[in-house]
Amino acid sequence: MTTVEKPHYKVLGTRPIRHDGLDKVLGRAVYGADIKLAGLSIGAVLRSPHAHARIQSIDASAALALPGVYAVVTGADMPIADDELIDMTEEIVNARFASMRIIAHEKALFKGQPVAAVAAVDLNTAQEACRRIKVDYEPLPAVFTVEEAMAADAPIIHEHLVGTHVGEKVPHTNVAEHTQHVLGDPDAAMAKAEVTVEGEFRLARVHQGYIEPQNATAMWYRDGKATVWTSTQGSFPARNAISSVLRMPVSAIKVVPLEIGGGFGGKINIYLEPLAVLLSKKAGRPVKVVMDRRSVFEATGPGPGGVVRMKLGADKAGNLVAGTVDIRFAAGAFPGSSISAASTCVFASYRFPTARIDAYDVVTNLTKTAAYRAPGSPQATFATESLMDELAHKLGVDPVALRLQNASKEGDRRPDGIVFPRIGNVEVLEAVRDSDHYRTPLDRAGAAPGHKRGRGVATGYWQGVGNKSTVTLAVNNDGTVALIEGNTDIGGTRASIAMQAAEVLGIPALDVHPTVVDTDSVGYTDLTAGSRTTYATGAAAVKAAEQVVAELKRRAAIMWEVEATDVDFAGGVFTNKKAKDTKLTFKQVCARLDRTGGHVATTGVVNLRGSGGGSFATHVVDVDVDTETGKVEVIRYTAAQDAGTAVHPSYVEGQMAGGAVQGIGWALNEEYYLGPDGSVQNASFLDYRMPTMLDTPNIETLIVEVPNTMHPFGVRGIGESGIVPPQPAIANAMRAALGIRFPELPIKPGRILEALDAQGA
Amino acid sequence: MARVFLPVPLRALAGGASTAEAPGATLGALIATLEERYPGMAEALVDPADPGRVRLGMVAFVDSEQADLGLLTPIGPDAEVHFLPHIAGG
Amino acid sequence: MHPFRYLAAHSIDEAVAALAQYGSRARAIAGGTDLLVQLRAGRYELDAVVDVKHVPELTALTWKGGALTIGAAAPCFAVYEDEAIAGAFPGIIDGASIIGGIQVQSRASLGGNLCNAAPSGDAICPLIVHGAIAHIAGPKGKRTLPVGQVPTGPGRNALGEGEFLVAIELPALAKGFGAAYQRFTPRNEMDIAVAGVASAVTLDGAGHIASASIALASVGPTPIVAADAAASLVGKAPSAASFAEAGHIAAREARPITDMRGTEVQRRKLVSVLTRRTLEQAVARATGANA
Amino acid sequence: MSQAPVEKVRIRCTINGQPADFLSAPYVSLLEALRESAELTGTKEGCNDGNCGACTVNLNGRIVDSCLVLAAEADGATIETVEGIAPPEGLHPLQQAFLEEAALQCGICTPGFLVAAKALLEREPDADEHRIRHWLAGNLCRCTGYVQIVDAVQKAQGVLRQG
Repeated sequence: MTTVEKPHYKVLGTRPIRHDGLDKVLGRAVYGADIKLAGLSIGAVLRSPHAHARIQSIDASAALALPGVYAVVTGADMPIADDELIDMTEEIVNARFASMRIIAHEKALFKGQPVAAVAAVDLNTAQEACRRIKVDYEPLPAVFTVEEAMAADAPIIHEHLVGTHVGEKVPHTNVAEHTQHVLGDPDAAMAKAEVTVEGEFRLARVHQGYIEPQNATAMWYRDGKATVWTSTQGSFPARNAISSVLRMPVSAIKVVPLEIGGGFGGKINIYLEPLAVLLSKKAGRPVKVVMDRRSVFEATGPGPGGVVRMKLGADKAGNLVAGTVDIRFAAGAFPGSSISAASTCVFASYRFPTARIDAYDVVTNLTKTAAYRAPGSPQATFATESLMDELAHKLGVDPVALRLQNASKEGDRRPDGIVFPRIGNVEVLEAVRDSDHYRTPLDRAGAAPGHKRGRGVATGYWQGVGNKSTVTLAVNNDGTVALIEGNTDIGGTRASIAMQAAEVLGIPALDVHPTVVDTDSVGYTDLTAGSRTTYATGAAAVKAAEQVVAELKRRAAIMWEVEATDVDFAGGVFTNKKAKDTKLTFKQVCARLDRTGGHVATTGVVNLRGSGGGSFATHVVDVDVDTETGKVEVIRYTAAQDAGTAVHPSYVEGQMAGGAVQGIGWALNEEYYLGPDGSVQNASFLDYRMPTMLDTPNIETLIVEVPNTMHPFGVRGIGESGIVPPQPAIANAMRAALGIRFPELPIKPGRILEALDAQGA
Repeated sequence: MARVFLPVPLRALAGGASTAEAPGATLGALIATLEERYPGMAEALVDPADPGRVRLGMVAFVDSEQADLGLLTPIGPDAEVHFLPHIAGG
Repeated sequence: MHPFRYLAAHSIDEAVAALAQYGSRARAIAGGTDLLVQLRAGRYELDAVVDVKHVPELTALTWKGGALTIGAAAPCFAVYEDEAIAGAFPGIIDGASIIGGIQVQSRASLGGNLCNAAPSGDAICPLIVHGAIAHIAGPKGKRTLPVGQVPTGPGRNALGEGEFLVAIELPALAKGFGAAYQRFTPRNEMDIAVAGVASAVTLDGAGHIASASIALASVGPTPIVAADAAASLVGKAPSAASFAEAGHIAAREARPITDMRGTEVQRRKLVSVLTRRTLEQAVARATGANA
Repeated sequence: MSQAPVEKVRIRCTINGQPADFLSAPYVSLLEALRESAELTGTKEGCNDGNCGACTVNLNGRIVDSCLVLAAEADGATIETVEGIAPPEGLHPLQQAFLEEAALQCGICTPGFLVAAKALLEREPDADEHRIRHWLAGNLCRCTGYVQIVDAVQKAQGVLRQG
């Protein structure tokens, strides 16, 4: 662990057992699909078989006639919402498009789009009822790629969509948005550059691949209120979205977040929740809907694919002088791919004196994309890091040295204008440079006959966000503390948040008891996403804990008959400044709460104005390629990342390794393989080919700690950066092994064989 | 005076300038100054139907931190102000 | 899913009777690892499934001299964990041990893999090059068929209405016989062959190839017997050159398509490489070398 | 559906050492029956087609994907699910090691991994890392990158060896 001078912590940096662990290893934790309610009925969804079709009519009479069917809903039950922007805090969602995505109205816009939903006595009856619904479609021409959608004669997906193209309003287009950032005069600088590298990079859409399918259970009450149980990354943003599309006040909706089986950005948006509410309203009983795996692939929000064209210019000494990039993402059926985050991250790792970033958000007849771990950054950074590698080859310099030479640091201006606060980019690169892995030469000669080996390096960035969180602490008279929070725990955040409160209170981590509660039971809390939970909700916990300390100082003062200002507190011990050897432990003060004024409960509310600079990650990978089959084995892998202050190092390492393995899958095999009709041909875990345990190496992790100036303990959000470097690092390793640049993801075996053929020819 | 970094779509309103120096103790006052100088700027930055903050889908940064008080966000004398598109997160 | 009944048969006669009752609306279920997935996906409807795992012949592993009869519903693990089978028929184990993961291997059977008739079925090509015989029972009695004739198209087999596979008979091995199966998958487990090749050779006393058999998986609508490739080896001494030549011929005999799992070009290349590699392994096994 | 409605069948089996007796439609999977009829929701559905291992249970001594087994087939069977792994007091060493090694993040795959890993360590107490990775390749985890899961299985292996 690389540490930049850091205070001594008692709890932070230790590895306690997570508070929710016991339930999870005993099979007792209640995930979305596990909820049981009296009189529960089961829902199923009828989905469009067409990628683009006008819906002429829907006849559900045969479905309703089936015994055991309670209700059918169609688009008619959920009118298209008004053009209202829903603040999902990290993401802005247009309610009109959200309502169209949740159920088709006059047109089906992607294969798998819900057309009707049924509630019935059991799943099989609900599915049978779906089959009996007659829908009359008029198929329409469809577009699936950026090129098809931007062609002059392309069919227009949304007749009423007005695109915003660098400020201009443009009707009759599939380009929902074209944004641009310009720093300095990149054209002039590029013309003067002594060395340039450029390329066109192509990316397939990819899925988050969470193991738990989307689900929603709803109960409609006759007073116009509804409760929704779901596994979501944000119960409050989900409530906002349900409220907008169903035109219900937020206060009429209670979202109860259940345990969530993975998300990676894919469980921010709502899919089934409004359908479950409407079904419950019609059926007069609670309804549970669980998505099947095929629908998860076809109809939830994968990460966008697209095309990235980039050119980098440098002087002979290797200093970058200009960068230009054109990013085009296929958003799917509604606007809103992650082009803005891609624009933020694409050049963030380096000091660019001049730059231009163009980004296009293009609608296509596929399911609408969504956030996927550092959304947009991996796609855009694949180009940057591939070209940095080419630049290193051209200049004949070490790829880490070239990155260090150009690395962005505190005070540097990103191409979007923002100035970096203290960041750990340099320290992370240095950690890799000095790592055992990087210092140990690759054993090329050890490759089997017909195999070739190579090593690659890449850096990635994710900015993260701050935003709103609330934590309530209730002090028990046995010296433990209940912690109430609103962030679903997707990977150990009950522990990482509780640990920060424990650090302030000077008590063991396990003496803080965290509970995740529903939207009626805690103040507004933003998503478990954006690398914000440990950072922002942790900051709220710190704030609440500081209030507890202040109040307990007052209580100790009462016990000592001194002023509160006469009481010191450190490491869980109160000291009477007037009598230095007079001390009380946290437990002792808590034991006397009822005799010093009663119980103590506090609430910490934060709205953080940023992430504090975000987190950088650099990965090194060694690959072994069987040149006869195109099979790639990752034989050694090291991931370094800035965690600011690692709260629970095991979960930091887990995020790093998890991101690396997701990235390895993305690099080598994962993709949406589309049929000519826009169907996802590999919509199963069998053919989507996520890495198994046997496909991945041990991931060596190097935690770097450059404290975040915006957090009381210096914590940075670390959930996302780790998925950015793997794809270019592997492409760079392939370049080193084979002498071939792979500009398209995934670098799958067939593609490798073709490239080797072309090289031999 | 605060230094305002104009996003590319708004530069046309400012005769192509990428930055502008403008006084204003709050973000709202600053935008009002910009409007006087470059008519159209206010409507580009603030939705008249949703006053009090910059348009949804856009974020104002003051000294590289998000403005959390909307148009009432204080602006220091040497502040840097940016208007950027909203980040979609994971 | 269309509701269906579950009937457990305890003898061949019971199974025949149960299947006859529902005609084309019933199927035998062994491990169910393909059948249940296909029913859920709505590929076809059934009114009944007949569980044949309780029929003694269907799970028995029976030796007769050097010949081995494997009950059609015997799960993969029972085959590959049997030391006698592993010692005698390593080429069969090559296929049986890579179908799905451990969980699937607890249920899936060689017989089921054969009847499912996926072009990619990992058990099928090894059975073909071993000259295995399918034993079938049905309303008209029992019959046999060379295993290579069981798959008739993707997901289609030669079983008639009311028929089911009872067992697969592996003939006794000739002296000097060796066989191997290898497939290519992007992942190391839990994957479907992009291409697979089973090769078998019989060496004569002089170490020359007296006979050979090569079968190709995932490169046509059914497993393909690469007869020309096999013929090219006969009478030759095993050599890198003869194996490479056989590989090139096999690649020409393949009839691959491009789909989500791989491309036509890639598959032909893989057939060539895997033919060579499996021949090397088969010869090593034939000569008792450690492979 | 030209025929009479398909009736439920009675299933008597042993689940986690306790006798169980319930009715189930014959086309329902063991996974669905465990979750809906036996009220054991620790076993998870990830894909319902045998490709993720989240629904792994031990059926008559072998691990299976319970989504690929009919409930009707379990009549007379002995079944162990994640709820049956722990001894009456405390935790199984694998459960303890998963907690200590942070081998779970979201936790949805954890029940399947625990059931599968327990079966391995009972059969092959000395399984090496490659064998562990091979045995558990039928269980997908999307969060951890698997490193800490391997660490946890090896840690539990050490504890079990010491008896």
